Amino acid sequence: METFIVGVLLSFLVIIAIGIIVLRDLLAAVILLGVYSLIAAGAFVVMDAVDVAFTEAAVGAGISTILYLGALRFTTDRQKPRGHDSLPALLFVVLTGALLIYGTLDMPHYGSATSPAQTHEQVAVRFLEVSGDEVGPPNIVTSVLASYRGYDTLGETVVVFAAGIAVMSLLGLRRRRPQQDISDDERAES
Amino acid sequence: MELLLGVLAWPLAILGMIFLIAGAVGMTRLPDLYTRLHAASVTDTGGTLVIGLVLLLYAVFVYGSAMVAIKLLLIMGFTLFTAPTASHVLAKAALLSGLVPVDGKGEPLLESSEQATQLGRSRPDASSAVQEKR
Amino acid sequence: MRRYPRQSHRVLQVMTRLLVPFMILFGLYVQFHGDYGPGGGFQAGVIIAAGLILYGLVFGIQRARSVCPPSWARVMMSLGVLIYAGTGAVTMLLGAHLLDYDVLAHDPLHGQHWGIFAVELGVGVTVTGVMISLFYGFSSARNSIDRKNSGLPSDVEASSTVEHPQ
Amino acid sequence: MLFSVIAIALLVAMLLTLVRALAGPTAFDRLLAVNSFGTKTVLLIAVAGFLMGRPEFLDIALSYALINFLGTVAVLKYFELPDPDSGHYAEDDY
Repeated sequence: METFIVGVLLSFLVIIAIGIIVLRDLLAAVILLGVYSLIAAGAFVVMDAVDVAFTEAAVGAGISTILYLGALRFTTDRQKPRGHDSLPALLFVVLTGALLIYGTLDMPHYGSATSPAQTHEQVAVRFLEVSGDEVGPPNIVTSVLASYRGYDTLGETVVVFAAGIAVMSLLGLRRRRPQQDISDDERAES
Repeated sequence: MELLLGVLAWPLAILGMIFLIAGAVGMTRLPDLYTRLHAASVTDTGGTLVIGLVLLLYAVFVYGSAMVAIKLLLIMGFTLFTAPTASHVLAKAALLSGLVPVDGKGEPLLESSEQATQLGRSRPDASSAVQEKR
Repeated sequence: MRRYPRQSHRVLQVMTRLLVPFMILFGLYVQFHGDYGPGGGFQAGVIIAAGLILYGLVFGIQRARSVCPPSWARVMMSLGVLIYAGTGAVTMLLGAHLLDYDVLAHDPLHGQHWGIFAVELGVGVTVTGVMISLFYGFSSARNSIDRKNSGLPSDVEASSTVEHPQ
Repeated sequence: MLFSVIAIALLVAMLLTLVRALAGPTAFDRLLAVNSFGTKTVLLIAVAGFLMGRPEFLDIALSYALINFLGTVAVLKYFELPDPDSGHYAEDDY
């Protein structure tokens, strides 16, 4: 049953992705990206990746829509008409896609017990067995992220910080003074 | 106990599924935004509440977990509040931006999009100044 | 379809007033319950920021700014990283490796608990600050393209903007 | 069994909603579809938690129920004329 639900959700993802590519209206594309993250989070939940799903739910549905809309406000919500579809470009894209799909053939199957992540030096087994006594939290994802791989998470936090600084320096950091109080309706009707 | 749970849960679940599918069909088939909104909003909220009730039955009687039940109640409560608000805001924004409602034959029910904008205004005097075309 | 001057949404305002406290409360729950359930600092930060962003969208940026001034958001951005790195520095001062929380309390398990708590708090504070700052940055940056594309007659445009003294 | 049937019904409803999201002539139609899709996803996540016997997953459904609203409001605010500096509403304004 889970496999069936994941399959249906993933095919929804493909449909949405094609829709996003085809649509010229960028606002519609942003709205569809919201659906994309909804479906992705649903699929993650069914695949048991709860923390990933949580991140997708929190970021994809609300914040990323707002950031995309902010970006649209700076530009325009119509995509420029394409010049011409060049055949070599299409061939190149199809070839790259085929190569990528060929690459996935080597990957372990979903949920496979013999995938390298499970078998390599018994890391996963060790985390599952020992982390309760070594670190404590019942949620092993938390203990891996915050304790075993604390350096990584420190780096990620710094990346988020740096990204925030970068965007703010692009958008401008100027302070602004408070406005006089004019009701919006009055202003619109004046 | 099992039997009682089944007797309670199945009819509720079927009702919820009818709500959801009817709403989705209405959203695909109806002619304009306002009718689609009408189809989608009530059935979504109702379907969520009814299916949430089914899940609540299972949370209480099978899992016996108070935390799960509370979270389900919170989900149902938030949906009960946010979904109608979202529908309201959507309809108001559509009116304000001048989207004219149409009837079954595709004829506009208002003369111009300015009238729709006027209808969308929240001030009572502004909306009473407009009467419908027919 | 065209854009329209701002209208106040009474229903939306009432709902937002109801919803925002719950969002922030839920964010705090995710922050401090991440040891036991799904979630952690990142998700919590995003949810708390989402609460404030909803407030700002509905009641206007000016009010959101008075709730959480941009300078606070900027301080939060760096404060979180400081908390995280500071935890590492404290563990080093106590004689262990960087981010080895065992030494933070009398026994290793408690030390780990405190360490994870502090680190997640740092992540949460940074992410909240960054998200709020991004929202402020995007919403307050003025641009001329938007007004050109809005499709409204020019007099409405002119009246819907206030020239603001620099 | 029960949860499987509900999940399948939800997937069918989601497919129909997806059609509207892709076809919707105006942005409002798409937004309506997304909003409704969000409600259905909340349900699907909740049902999936029960289906797998791990109802603790409701945290995610809860966060979606809260945040889905934000996306809708944000897109609707996009249709308003930009007026970032004057976010002022009088208290008794309706």
